Amino acid sequence: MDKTVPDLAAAVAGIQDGMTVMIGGFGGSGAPIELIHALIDRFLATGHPRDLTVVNNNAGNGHVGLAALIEAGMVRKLICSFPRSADPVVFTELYQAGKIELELVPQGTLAERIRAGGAGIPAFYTPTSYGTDLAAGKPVAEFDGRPYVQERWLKADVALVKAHLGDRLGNLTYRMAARNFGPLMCMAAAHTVVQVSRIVEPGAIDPEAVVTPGIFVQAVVEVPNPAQEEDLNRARAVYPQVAQ
Amino acid sequence: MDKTVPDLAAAVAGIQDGMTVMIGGFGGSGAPIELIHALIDRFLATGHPRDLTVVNNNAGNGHVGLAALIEAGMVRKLICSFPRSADPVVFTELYQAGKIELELVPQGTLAERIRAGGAGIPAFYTPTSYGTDLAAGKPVAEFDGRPYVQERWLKADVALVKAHLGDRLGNLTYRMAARNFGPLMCMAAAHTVVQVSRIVEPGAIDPEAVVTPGIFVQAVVEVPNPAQEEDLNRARAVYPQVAQ
Amino acid sequence: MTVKLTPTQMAWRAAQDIADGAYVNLGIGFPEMVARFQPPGREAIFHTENGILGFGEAPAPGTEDWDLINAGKKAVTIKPGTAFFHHADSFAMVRGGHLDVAILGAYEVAENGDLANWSTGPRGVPAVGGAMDLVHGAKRVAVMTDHVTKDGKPKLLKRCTLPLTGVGCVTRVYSSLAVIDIEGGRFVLREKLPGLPFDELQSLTGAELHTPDPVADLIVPEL
Amino acid sequence: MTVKLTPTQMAWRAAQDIADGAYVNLGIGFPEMVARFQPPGREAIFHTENGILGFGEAPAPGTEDWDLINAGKKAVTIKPGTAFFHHADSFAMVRGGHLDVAILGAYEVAENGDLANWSTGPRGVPAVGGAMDLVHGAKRVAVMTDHVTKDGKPKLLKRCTLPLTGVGCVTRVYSSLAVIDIEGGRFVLREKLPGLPFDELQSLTGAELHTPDPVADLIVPEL
Repeated sequence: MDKTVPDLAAAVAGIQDGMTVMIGGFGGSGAPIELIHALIDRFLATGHPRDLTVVNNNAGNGHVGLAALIEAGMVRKLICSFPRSADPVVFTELYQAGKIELELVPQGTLAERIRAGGAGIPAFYTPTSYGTDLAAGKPVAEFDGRPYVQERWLKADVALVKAHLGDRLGNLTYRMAARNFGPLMCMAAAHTVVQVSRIVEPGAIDPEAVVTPGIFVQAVVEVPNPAQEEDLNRARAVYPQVAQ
Repeated sequence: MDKTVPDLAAAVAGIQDGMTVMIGGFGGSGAPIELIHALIDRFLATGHPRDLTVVNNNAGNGHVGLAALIEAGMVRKLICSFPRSADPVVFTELYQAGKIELELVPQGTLAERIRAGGAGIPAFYTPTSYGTDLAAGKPVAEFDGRPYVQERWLKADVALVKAHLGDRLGNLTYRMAARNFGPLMCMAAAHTVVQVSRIVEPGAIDPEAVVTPGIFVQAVVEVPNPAQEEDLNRARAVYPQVAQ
Repeated sequence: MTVKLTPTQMAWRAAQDIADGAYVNLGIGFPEMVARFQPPGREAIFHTENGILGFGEAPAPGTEDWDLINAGKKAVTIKPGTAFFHHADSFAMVRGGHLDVAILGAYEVAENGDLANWSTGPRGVPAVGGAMDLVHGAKRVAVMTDHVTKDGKPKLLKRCTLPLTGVGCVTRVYSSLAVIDIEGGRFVLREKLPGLPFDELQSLTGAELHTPDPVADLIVPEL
Repeated sequence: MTVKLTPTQMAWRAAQDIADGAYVNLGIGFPEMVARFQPPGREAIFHTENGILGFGEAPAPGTEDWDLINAGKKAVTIKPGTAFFHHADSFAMVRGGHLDVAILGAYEVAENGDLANWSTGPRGVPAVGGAMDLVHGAKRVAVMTDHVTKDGKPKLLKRCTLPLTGVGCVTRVYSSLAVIDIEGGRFVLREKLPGLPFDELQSLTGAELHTPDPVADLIVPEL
């Protein structure tokens, strides 16, 4: 069994128009910049994929990564908890012009909905958002005298995730807080593509320290020295072109 | 902050009559034998605690650990998935005599109910047990045309868990498949007591490799070279007395 | 002629249907033997409910580590690429549809795919383990069972009489006499022991066996 | 006399109520400063939504690691005993009731404990983050806020006018003028700036301030 793929273009080749794509990361930490840029490259060359529904905690920052994906016009709808950032101009302008749809989800509910998607739980109850606009239209039930909101699972066709080490079986580790949504999205997508800083031999990752077991991963591509969104934005980078 | 306690007797001192006690382990792996025996010692000395509701995957094996707890007459009700083992005679006899209550729960549902208890999710839906006797009386709902059973969270007053390394903040690692229900039970109990093979300094456990973060743990006691239930049973051990 | 397959031979036959790279859960008891018969060149990855993916064979007697066991509480070993995880993650794999195949034992299987394998009724101590999770989680649920009970009564039935493990979940039965698919609420006979007359097989089966396609010989090695 | 507390001073005051060993989540922005003012001899453990427990102070400029940030996307450091985990585990801590204290910012707080802090209405881009999870998860939810808006209008009201973050969730407000508990659907004044007349404070507050107990002076250091 070998889940490694030779390059980024091959890694994102299967993503089609209209798909739901989970993209890992919290702000810049864990953002799979290289996978996203490979997807933009494909769109610029072929006009596809488009009309994507993207699931991410945020809405991108500056003009690289997720912000660049949105700026390229590939995203129809965003499901996220916090579409603000230091420089969210790309999303904000499209949103205010009515050109992109937003489903706002409380962060813990977002995480739990994704886990539920991966764990085969079609719905669960949470006190989060009870009595607020974000619970509008959702079933409410009482348990032990307290009201809860019913939330549905969230699944995706594809997940794009950044990890640290990976082996050909798909076992993964992450780096510090870059872990965030990665392990959950790996579980919830039909096809999970992971960029890792280094591909190692099976067994090189301590079985006790595997964070994502390989069963949740379909493709692994090596990207040594991956870019940090924060560094790119401090350098005022723009994708597909990098400013002087 | 220092969650270490000096000895096993102190570790189990707070457990009271009628409490719900989660006990980690799958069969013998991860069974906190020394904590259980300390609880039996307290019962033999004081007559308390009794009428316990115990949550464990199994029902004990032989005459040590959980089986000994049951044999001592301390357990009113058992919530488990698989009350069979190589030598389940203690539970079987009491059950068939109507002297102990059994709530049988599918193993995945048991794990998820415990996690739900720890994660603040009062109820969730699963296809598991749909159309079977174990779904009797439970609400059923359809999602996307498929029927699911509603299951409730499971919480406990106390959890008794066996881990491998622990620090004074309560951060834990486990040893191989002895992990099983431990991390979940730590989350779901109001007061989690953990026996570890070794107490280490904070920072000695790699932050990436912490399995249970300290927030889920209230007390840590060191038990070097803990007994394995399987070894005890092969030696035909009986607690509180050990046969020749 | 083989009168009936041994459990080892049933396990061999079931192993032939497991693809390279498949994620597989093998039920406690006879199904565990399936792991021994992976065809050359194929490497399935075995999952056990108690939190191991990619474990290896049994250790030599005397070298067991009792923290390293499978769902049947038997000692196993690790291999390069093994991963440990807790029970909720383990059943996320099961219930989230990530396993390709689960192979379970059975008391009864019905032509509608219902399975009974956890309770023999009100007497005795019931024990369900992970069976109810596996039957609604794995992409393919197969059963490995003697074709008849010890008393010679059919275990493949029109409807189960014992408490159900799952509804409409089984798609293939590896029995001691035949390989039978469950399709559209019917038993479809795919393979039977060579020399076993169809009528005899039908008489040992509690529901109609359909043969829309040619029936192959069920041939297994001496094991 | 201090005319009003600075955010730093409010953070100092809030920090005085955090017990040794408490697990604490600090909201993005001004509440983050609370971590700087732990009283001597106390050590709280700070949680951030994005998967760190027990993180340390900001690193020296230029030494940031952008994989090691807090929920406000600011660089932090690790300390002995830090743990990393994924977002579902992180919110299990929040929603499962494991945090002792959450301190959040506010647009509006009502005397019934309702909080509005995520949306200023239909214009603008709404962003909720983890606020709705924290208000129904932490054992104690406190708010740190200027007593009035930039226009001088009360932020402590009979009922919130902006979209709610949570219902009946706030139990204490650290404002720039006072410390106010929410008890039984009423604002109970506990401390106010020395020299600030009660009537003036009441006139800057959108609901009645109750004083069942003596009101203490709100005294903070120059910071």
